[in-house]
Amino acid sequence: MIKFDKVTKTFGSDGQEVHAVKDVSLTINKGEIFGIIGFSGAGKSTLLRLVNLLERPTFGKIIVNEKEISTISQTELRKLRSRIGMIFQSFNLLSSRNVAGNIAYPLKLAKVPKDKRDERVEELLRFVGLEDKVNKYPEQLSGGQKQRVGIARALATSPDILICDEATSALDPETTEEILNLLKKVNKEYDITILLITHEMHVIRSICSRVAVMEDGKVIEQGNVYDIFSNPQSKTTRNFISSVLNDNLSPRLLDRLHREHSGNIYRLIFTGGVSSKPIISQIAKKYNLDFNIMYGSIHELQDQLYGNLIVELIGTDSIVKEAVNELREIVEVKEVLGSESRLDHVLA
Amino acid sequence: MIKFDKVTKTFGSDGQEVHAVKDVSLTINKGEIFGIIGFSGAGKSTLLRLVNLLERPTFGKIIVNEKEISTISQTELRKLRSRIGMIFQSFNLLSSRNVAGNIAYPLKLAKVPKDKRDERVEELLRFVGLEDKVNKYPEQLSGGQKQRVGIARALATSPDILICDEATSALDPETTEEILNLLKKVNKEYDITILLITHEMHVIRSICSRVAVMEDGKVIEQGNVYDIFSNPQSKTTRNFISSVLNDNLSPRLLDRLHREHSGNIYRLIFTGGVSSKPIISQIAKKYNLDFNIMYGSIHELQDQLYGNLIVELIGTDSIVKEAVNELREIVEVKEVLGSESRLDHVLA
Amino acid sequence: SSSAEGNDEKLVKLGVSSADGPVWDLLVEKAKSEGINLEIIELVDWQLPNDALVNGEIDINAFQHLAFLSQYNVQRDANLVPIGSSFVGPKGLYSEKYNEISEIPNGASVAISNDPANMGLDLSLLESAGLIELKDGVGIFGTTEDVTNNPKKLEINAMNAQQTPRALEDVALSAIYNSIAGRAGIDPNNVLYENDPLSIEGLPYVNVFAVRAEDVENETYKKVATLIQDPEIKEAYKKDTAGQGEVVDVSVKDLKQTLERLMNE
Amino acid sequence: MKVDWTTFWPKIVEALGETIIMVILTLLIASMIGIGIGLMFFVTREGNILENKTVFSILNILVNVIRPIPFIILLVAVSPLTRTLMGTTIGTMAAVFPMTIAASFAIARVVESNLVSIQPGVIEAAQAMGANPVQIIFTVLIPEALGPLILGLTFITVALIDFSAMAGTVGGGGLGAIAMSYGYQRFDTSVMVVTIVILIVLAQGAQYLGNYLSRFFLRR
Amino acid sequence: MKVDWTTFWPKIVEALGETIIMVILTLLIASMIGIGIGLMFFVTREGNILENKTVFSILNILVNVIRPIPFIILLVAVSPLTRTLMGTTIGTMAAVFPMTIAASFAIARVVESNLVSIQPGVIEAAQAMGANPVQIIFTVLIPEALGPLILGLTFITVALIDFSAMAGTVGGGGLGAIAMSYGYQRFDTSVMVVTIVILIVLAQGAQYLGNYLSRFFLRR
Ligand SMILES: Nc1ncnc2c1ncn2[C@@H]1O[C@H](COP(=O)(O)OP(=O)(O)OP(=O)(O)O)[C@@H](O)[C@H]1O
Ligand SMILES: Nc1ncnc2c1ncn2[C@@H]1O[C@H](COP(=O)(O)OP(=O)(O)OP(=O)(O)O)[C@@H](O)[C@H]1O
Ligand SMILES: [Mg+2]
Ligand SMILES: [Mg+2]
Repeated sequence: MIKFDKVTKTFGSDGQEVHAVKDVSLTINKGEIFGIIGFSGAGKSTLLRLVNLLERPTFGKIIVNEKEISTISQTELRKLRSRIGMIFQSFNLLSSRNVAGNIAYPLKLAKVPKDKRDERVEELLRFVGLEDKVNKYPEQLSGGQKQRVGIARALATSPDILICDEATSALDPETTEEILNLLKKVNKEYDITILLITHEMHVIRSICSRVAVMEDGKVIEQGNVYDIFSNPQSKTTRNFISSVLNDNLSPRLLDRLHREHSGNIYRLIFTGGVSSKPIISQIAKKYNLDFNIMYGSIHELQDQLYGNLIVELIGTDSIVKEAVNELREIVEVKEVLGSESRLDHVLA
Repeated sequence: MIKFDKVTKTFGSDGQEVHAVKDVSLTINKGEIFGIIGFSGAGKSTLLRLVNLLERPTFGKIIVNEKEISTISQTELRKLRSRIGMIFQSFNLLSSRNVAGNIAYPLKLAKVPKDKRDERVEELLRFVGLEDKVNKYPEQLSGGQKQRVGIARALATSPDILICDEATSALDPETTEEILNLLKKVNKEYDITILLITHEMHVIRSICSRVAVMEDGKVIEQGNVYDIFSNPQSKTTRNFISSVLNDNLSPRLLDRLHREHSGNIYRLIFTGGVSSKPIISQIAKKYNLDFNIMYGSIHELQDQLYGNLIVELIGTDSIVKEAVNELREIVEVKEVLGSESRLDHVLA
Repeated sequence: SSSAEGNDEKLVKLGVSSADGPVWDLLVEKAKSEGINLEIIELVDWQLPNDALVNGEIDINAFQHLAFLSQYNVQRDANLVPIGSSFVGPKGLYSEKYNEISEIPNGASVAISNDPANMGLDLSLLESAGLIELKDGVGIFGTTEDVTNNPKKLEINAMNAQQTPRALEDVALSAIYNSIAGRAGIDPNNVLYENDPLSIEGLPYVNVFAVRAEDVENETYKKVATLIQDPEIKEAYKKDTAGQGEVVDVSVKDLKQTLERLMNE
Repeated sequence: MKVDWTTFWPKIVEALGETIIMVILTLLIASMIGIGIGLMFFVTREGNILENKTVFSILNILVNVIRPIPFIILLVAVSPLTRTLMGTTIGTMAAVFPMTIAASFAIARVVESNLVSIQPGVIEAAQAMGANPVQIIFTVLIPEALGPLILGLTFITVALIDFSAMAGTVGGGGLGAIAMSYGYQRFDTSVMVVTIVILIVLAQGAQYLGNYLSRFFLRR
Repeated sequence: MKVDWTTFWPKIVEALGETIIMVILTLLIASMIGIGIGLMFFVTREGNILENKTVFSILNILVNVIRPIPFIILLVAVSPLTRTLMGTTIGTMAAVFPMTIAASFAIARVVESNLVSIQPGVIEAAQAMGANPVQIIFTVLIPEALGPLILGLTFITVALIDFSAMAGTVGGGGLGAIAMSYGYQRFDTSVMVVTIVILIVLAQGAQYLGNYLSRFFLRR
């Protein structure tokens, strides 16, 4: 468990102060995968670095595994840190050790005997797909390979808590998926608490149970991933989500659609379960309308389906109106007007 | 224009050779935005670094702006390089210069007078949203802020060619979109050729006109983005595309759908234009069937709509069969069986 | 380790100034034929051999003249005594540019040694050559501060003793031991003025074998000190210094008296 | 026969001035030469911007031909050159020339070892922007290594304060020479203590300044 | 009378041995002490893993109290200690002690300036894994800075080859002392040339080894 209690972190001194984290209170439960999203510079990395005291909080308390970490002794802190795996945004590999040496490093610190160490390193190497790079030095690796070494290193000692700062940013989609599956697996099997930062909303979507949105040092929104995705409160959150939900038509395309299609254009927003009813065809038949599905998507989100579609309703205005009214009883419907350049125009 | 002619790059020497780029031939036309995708370690960065001779090719010719670069003089090479903006995967900012100093650096090299330089730096700072960080040094910046400095620096001298190695990997979706819009803008307005590497398929989708897929040092597929997306040839490409197309149901969900829905499940694949016909509702009415749209998405791709939907057809088997046959004349239809865990099962 | 006992088996450590090199090899040979195992310890620096002697790290040293020894004894409150004389040689004022002392122009620069004993000697040479006047009763350790009259406004540069021959080109006049001048390849005809090493004024500049006071009667050490008077060694030294230096035999009594006198100055 | 402090103080003050002049002059000239050679070492290294085995080897040998020579002998060996350049081989200024040679080559090595820790990525970035080698040297190598470079030069400065005593060999002045000839050679402990205390104060001052500047430029 | 080479060669060979012993012995002991102090400098620096203003300042002052003292005076000053430790103040072994002091403090500074260029990120990574300061020193600081550290130690080695001549003046022997006494003091150029050529060869050898090792560990 990780608990931030009114935590503030300020860099620099008078005149030049940067308030990287402002009065953040947040609880990450044991065994959950918690995501943090937010604009570049919002304070995500700083927040993460507070967890293992790489940065000391200016104010506030941070409790990790029942202990207030800023008051514990150096020895206790080191012990705690050895139970926290960390993946750095900038990898921070030891340039003087090769791939195997980097992955073995935390095991060495933990005084794991050589044979066990070698075994574990081999296992991790296989996992991150770097068996053929075992003797290479960091500067001979590609960006993604470095990141994978960083991931393997963080997992080496099977920590209780894993904190990941953009752990998959340098990876291709397929490798990302593999890594995410691994994270899910270690989370499930060993009940590891994972706190991760990402810019990739699909990462949040596929592995996080809860998410916090940071803006300008503050946590502006937090909660269950499904709730946040299906009902974002702040503009920032909406924008982030729209990036992955593909519910955001370009103004040019929208204008073209309006020009080319005489019918009325509506956005149908499906949430939990609703989408698995044949509403569109039923309404079409009932009102003898035609639906033209133009854009949008329906996703899987925490085992539920969720999404929105932009459809053209072809029929006389009055029939369309009646049909829309009936649709409104089942799903959320918004008329799509002129140029809808951003989701926030629709949802605001 | 950038042309690779049978280019090979091998690192290391006997016994320890790494063939990072193998016999690559590729032409990037003047004024186009060309994307490169591929697994981590596929050789993308190496290929990019060959363009401005940061790596010398082991074999083959590289022609940039009509000149075979490996034969030109040092002076010419420097002149050429000053016309090529580069965004590095690891940023490579000068730690001894602050944000303004880093952005001004290429302008200083180009001997732009101080007042013009300051003006341009201010303009770029505003653009990348770092006005308040002007006096900060790289180590005081967040990952995304560093990346933005790198972007601003690469754009500073308004180069003819821009090569970007994961230029938005550390950026949140909104900032990414802004940067992509800027790239599109500079590409249009100044006819700048852009060669970019990305792991984010939506980056390819939203700004590239052509794309090459690399695997194990070789270019295994290349072409128009629309063609590649709608008709990928290799497994790698298909996997990559599926990551962004959301056309890939998790086996668990699929099983659930099959369990909960008695009807027949089909995947409808829409390509160019087809999607803007009300086929679903027309077929529904004609055959008195019900369609239940369960999953999938329709995207915008190079001003065309493209995507696929997984639908349940509810009706008697014979009617469903007839309806599917009629649908097949308009769109591609595939039956979704048991566990469809990967797009490749469908398309293979 | 060292011993004060004069035992034939015993090793005798003799600290010397390395500048006199080859002569010592001969002495070792001679000592061997007398059954004395002599070890030569060459010291480039001039300050440490006396400390080493006081501390028993060496048994005898032979690198300094009485003037130097007296100064050490006084400053360090030590009691090192001479048991025999070794070399002596005249010191001269050399010039490459002038043939007469009188030709030395006003404001000319002069090179002298910077160690106390040699500086005193060099200044007294300048005084006897009539170039400067020193404070009355300055003794043999005069410094540039003691110059009371410098009619030619000579610029006096004090430097390492080994450096004065090398500076000859840059100065009007340089104080150099004739023996060293020979080694340095300086034409002996360039000497404009030289002292008489065996005069009363010269006696302080006779090099000596020195031992700790308690060893003054050690027969072995005494033997070593007399071996230098071997004709072969004398000849070799003459050759080494191009005839400018010689091995002298001054009685121990005279040496002691002179030391006494110097220490009281 | 010990020194008379009433008349000795002015001598010490004068010597302090000489030491400062010698050290600063040597440092200035030697820094220019030494940084130059050190940069040449670095850029001509294998895999570097002006990779050149021949130049690297020649410099490497040249520097190592001079460095192991005992200073007094170097002083004698270069005296014809000293005479040509400085007009004389005696006195404070004459000592500056061989000191400068020795210091230059030491600085060259210090600079070389500090430059190798620059991240190669930033050099590449400058190259990619079309910077020529001279621009890379002045806008990347020197500024990026400035923190450790200043510590390195501070190291040399303190060494020079020690070294300046050698000037006494050729009749030069300075505190070190006084410590040697009035203190050491005359067995006068008081002179030794006083002059050395002043030398130490000088060294501390140089070190504080160096630490401050290096911290300022290190940005860490 | 110039030296007789037929009898002089054995002397040179013996001196070469003495030089090598002096340099290697000094280097070994001084490296241990110097790297230790240099590491202490670094880790107690502001913002570093064992930040400690008091320790840093004390070390800083200590090192700078010793370094500016002219070597001969240092040699005299520590001679009582030398006598206690080595049993004598003359001879090769006695020279090693003051040389070690001087070299240790020089190495400490060189080490310090090489350590400051380590990327702070890797130190952080080790901290985040729960490494204690000793582990950080031996598994991060030393290996990460090894390339420049070796260059720094090579620099000191060559300086020691030069330095051993000075130590030789107290009866320590070695090639430098021969160059000084038979060459310099006796105006015998042939001796100077021969001994110095050997010193240069030694220095070149040390440098080649250092360059090779540093390149090996630099992985760049
Ligand atoms: N200096 C080098 N020495 C040896 N091998 C190298 C070197 N640089 C790169 N490689 C190897 O070449 C291959 C291609 O590397 P490259 O950096 O081009 O990959 P990439 O496609 O950019 O990967 P990523 O997406 O992870 O950044 C990798 O296997 C890498 O390990
Ligand atoms: N050492 C520092 N000194 C001063 N300011 C700093 C320092 N480290 C971070 N900051 C500032 O604190 C803010 C938060 O930085 P942080 O690294 O936490 O952002 P982030 O949310 O991780 O951003 P990104 O997504 O770009 O990595 C930024 O404005 C950054 O400039
Ligand atoms: Mg961050
Ligand atoms: Mg790459």
